[in-house]
Amino acid sequence: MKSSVITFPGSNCDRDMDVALKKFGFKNKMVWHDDQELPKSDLIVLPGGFSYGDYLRCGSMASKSKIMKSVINFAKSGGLVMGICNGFQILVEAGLVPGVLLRNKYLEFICKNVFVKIENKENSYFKNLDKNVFEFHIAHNEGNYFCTNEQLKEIEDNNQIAIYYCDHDGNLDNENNPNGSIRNIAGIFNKEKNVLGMMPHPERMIDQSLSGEDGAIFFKNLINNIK
Amino acid sequence: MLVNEKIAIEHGLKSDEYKKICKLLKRIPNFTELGIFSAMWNEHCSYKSSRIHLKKLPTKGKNVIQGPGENAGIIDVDDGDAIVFKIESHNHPSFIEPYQGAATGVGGIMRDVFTMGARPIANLNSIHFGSPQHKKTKNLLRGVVHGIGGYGNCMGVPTVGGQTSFDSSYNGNILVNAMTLGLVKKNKIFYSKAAGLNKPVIYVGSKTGRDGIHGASMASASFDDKIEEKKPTVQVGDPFTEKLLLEACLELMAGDSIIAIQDMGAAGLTSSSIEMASKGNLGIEIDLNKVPCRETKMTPYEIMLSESQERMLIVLENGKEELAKKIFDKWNLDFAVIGKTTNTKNIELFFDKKQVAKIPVNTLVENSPMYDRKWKKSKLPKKIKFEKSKLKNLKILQVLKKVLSSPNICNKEWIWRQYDHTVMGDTIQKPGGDSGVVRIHGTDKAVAATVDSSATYCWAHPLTGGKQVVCETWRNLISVGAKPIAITNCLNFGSPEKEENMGEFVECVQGIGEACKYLEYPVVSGNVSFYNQTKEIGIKPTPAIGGVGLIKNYKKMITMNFKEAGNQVLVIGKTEGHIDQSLFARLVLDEKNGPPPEVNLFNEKNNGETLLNLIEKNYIKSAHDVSLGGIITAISKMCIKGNKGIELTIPKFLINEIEYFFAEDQGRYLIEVSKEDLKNVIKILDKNSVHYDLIGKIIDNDMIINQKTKVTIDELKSYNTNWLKEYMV
Amino acid sequence: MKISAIITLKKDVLDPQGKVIHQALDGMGFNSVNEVRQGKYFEIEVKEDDPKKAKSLVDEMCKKLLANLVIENYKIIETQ
Amino acid sequence: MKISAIITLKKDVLDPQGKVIHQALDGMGFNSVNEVRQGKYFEIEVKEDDPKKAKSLVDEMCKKLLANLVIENYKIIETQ
Ligand SMILES: Nc1ncnc2c1ncn2[C@@H]1O[C@H](COP(=O)(O)OP(=O)(O)O)[C@@H](O)[C@H]1O
Ligand SMILES: [Mg+2]
Repeated sequence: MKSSVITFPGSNCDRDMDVALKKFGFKNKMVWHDDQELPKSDLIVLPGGFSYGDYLRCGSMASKSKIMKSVINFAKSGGLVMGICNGFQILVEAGLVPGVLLRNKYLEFICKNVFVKIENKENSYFKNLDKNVFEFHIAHNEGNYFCTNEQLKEIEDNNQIAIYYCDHDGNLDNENNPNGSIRNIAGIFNKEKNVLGMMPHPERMIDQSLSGEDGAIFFKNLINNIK
Repeated sequence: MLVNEKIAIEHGLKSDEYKKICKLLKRIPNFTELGIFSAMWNEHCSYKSSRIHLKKLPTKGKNVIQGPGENAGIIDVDDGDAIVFKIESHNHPSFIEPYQGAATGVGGIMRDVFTMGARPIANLNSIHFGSPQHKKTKNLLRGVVHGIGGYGNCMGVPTVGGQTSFDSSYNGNILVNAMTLGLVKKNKIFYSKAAGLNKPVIYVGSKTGRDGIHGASMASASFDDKIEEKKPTVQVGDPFTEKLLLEACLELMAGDSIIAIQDMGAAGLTSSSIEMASKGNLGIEIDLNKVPCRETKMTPYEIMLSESQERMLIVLENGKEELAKKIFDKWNLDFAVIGKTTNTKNIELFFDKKQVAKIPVNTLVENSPMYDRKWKKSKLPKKIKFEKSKLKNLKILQVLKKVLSSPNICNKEWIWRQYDHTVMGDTIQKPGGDSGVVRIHGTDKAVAATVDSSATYCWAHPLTGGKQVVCETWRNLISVGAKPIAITNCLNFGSPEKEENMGEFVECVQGIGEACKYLEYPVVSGNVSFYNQTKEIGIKPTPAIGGVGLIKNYKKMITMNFKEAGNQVLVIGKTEGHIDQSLFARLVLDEKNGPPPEVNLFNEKNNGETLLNLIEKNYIKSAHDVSLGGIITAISKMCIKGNKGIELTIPKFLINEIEYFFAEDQGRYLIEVSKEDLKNVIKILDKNSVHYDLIGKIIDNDMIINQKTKVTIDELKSYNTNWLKEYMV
Repeated sequence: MKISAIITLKKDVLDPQGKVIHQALDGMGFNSVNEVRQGKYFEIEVKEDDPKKAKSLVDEMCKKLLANLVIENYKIIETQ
Repeated sequence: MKISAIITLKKDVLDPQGKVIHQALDGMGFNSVNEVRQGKYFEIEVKEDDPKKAKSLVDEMCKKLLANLVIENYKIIETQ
């Protein structure tokens, strides 16, 4: 399985993602933001970091870079595109998934483990996962998901909410919403479910010495789904 | 502008120093030259008050690749890998503008590390604030933490540890010390020594603006009522550009184009160019019109003294300019050939086709002033006679509650949760433990790092305090299973022109030196920050020590959380009941006098090495050093982190409970051992003549003291975690 | 000439920064504040002397990059 | 009434954000830009109907909290 990770100026989880993808069997290529063409890929990943310093709005300037035209075409033709953290912000700014990501509610960067719930498994990312609650890691300053009421209705009607912040048992409550996101949203799909944006970093949880191993479960499942 | 003595003095030079400049040049310097001298000869760059004392520190050892004198120190961690590290202060700017001051401090230290070819892999910080009640403290704390996070997070370098303290002596002068570790291959290290004639001198990174002109002089001036006037000298950090600069430099370093490279830190283009020339015993010629400038009409003086961030100076091999330019273009950074190396041993500056400065390099470096300042020796304070009956009447739980929720002991998660501590995917021990630990990517090895200081001990008796801090870092490394290798130090003191402050400095340095020598734990880099004072009030002497150690097999790393009910808990090292200068004495008895706990280097070394041996043999389930707050504070933290309780039975000692639990005797650790291993562990401890007390057994939910006093771990946890959170709301 | 653009969050969009600043002001004793909203301000110097053209240029910049029209409004002002 | 405050970086202070936005605009084909400076904008609604008093209140807020006079300047505008 072939994957590509895009490096934007200021990306800083690009290597981590490369390590994770390779560890679970992807043949990964790094792609420079200024390139025009994507290598042949089964999965495109927009990694975390601070593209363009997160200046202006997170992801705004990266969403205008050259390679994004190809990424948008790839997504429109049904290809799998996953944005993690800053990658999610870029997807939002590029209009590939709905909504926006605002500053965290308490205006603080948050780096910690959280629980998330995955309900919608009719997609290439989560199909065949045999549990619903995962422990994932977040590290962001702008993960406060927001959209208008009409958008929210549309998102819910189309089953586009990919991941929710929750407690240990999968209950959604305010206390376990780290950043103030609407409906505890931690990740979202496009209508067709081939584009996924999420704040948590599964690539930071790929062996038992790190913050946990639930990221490993995600990647193993992902490559099996794509095969 | 014509130069005279008055102008020189306004530049922070002393009358004698000005005369010396005129004598060395055999003429009066022009304004630009005076600016250069003032920058190079100020305390921050010249170390004129500290040099003769720093020379006494042990800097050699079998793992030392590079000691002090370069941008950062380097140690060998086997297999061709080396760790580059250093700590640096950014105290004055952080007091004036906490966010930008702290951010640029972090940026500066990272540049020191990657300028040597190393990719930064971990950041730490040691931050000291005034009393929590002081009106400025909260905003300074928030600003500094946001600034450290803002820069480090954007760079994608995990912040894995640090230290935070509060003391009213920092009310008017906070301390912000930032430390970075980088990883480099031993055969790919870059130095700042220029070599060869007519080699192109290259400027890369951000453009030069009017930022921080005279920032280095500011770092060497104490605050007075006119702080406001100094305000515009604060620099704004641009972590995004630094990230690009890091990647671009590493890309260029992968080839063989670079002869020498030096970041532009304090005193910017001045000190970087002069240092490269001085080390290479060469001259340098610079055309200042070629320097990329952000503002119009910048003068030679301004260009030379600007402290704009995110810039580097490189001496390239001839013919590599195009290749290098391509890389910096790709990363959208400025690139300019601004000069060349010469054989004149002068620094020669040109502007609008005219020579605007010509100074022999040696006058700026070797001939810079060096002072053996007067200093006052400290006496060891007399021991306080504590009233035993008064101690006996104290309720242990009340005391424990007070200690655990005190600003200097409480949990600092509010701080480090705002630092990305997991990026790069190799952090195996997060902040909150004894040391931060990161794996060396792709290997079985890991490096541990900690930063500590104990200003109260140093204030009470600098010599003992100096030794103690070194030992504390040593213990923090050993507690995670790392073999201590070397330290870096950031020496934060008041005015060297005051005998008391200078005495504190001299004796702290002596203490640090003695401990390092005995422990074979050399100093490889460091930084001195004097003039930490407002008006006449200096801070407590605060040497911050950054210790670095190696774990050969990261799977053997130890954490401090208690692991399993039924396991036994031992204290290693002897508890004499020393409560003078303890947190307990200050907080509960309001007693600020007395000597700090004695440091016995033999015990320190023996206890530490024995513990490493036990860890090597897989006998240790968890470990934690005993420091501020004594045994029971340390145990509480192990309980809280492990979510386990403990049944404590204090050994039948002559000293009472309070003294036993809250004393701050040195050289001690708490360890968790399984029942089965206990016998073997004791055998090894005995064989090595290590004193130990068996003090408890791990249970499920409560802490029970001598079968009578009981408290739940949840309660302990709330004491410990609430203070900072509530304070920062 | 210099053109300024002011970008504000739409009315129904949560403004965490404004809210926290409001709280901070309250805490400092400014208790006559009803609401604080934070926005962005840009000063753009363009090589264009015709105010109308200059403004329309900045208008385009706002649409294409500076503002996110899903959540933000913008306003353009001539500065010099 | 509503008062606005515009906070800008002092002239010689580096504006990393403005710099990068300028580059991004360039990359998008807006090549007639000389300079971009980013600032902050606050809209503050105060319980005060006298414009002079309202402004002086916001002025105080700027001095004490909103602006950092070390590196920033501010300007106050009546909005409504
Ligand atoms: N400013 C900081 N930055 C990062 N980590 C910090 C900071 N302050 C405290 N910590 C973390 O909290 C831990 C506990 O601090 P402290 O109570 O001083 O511990 P100890 O006495 O065990 O050394 C530190 O080891 C560190 O990991
Ligand atoms: Mg410790």
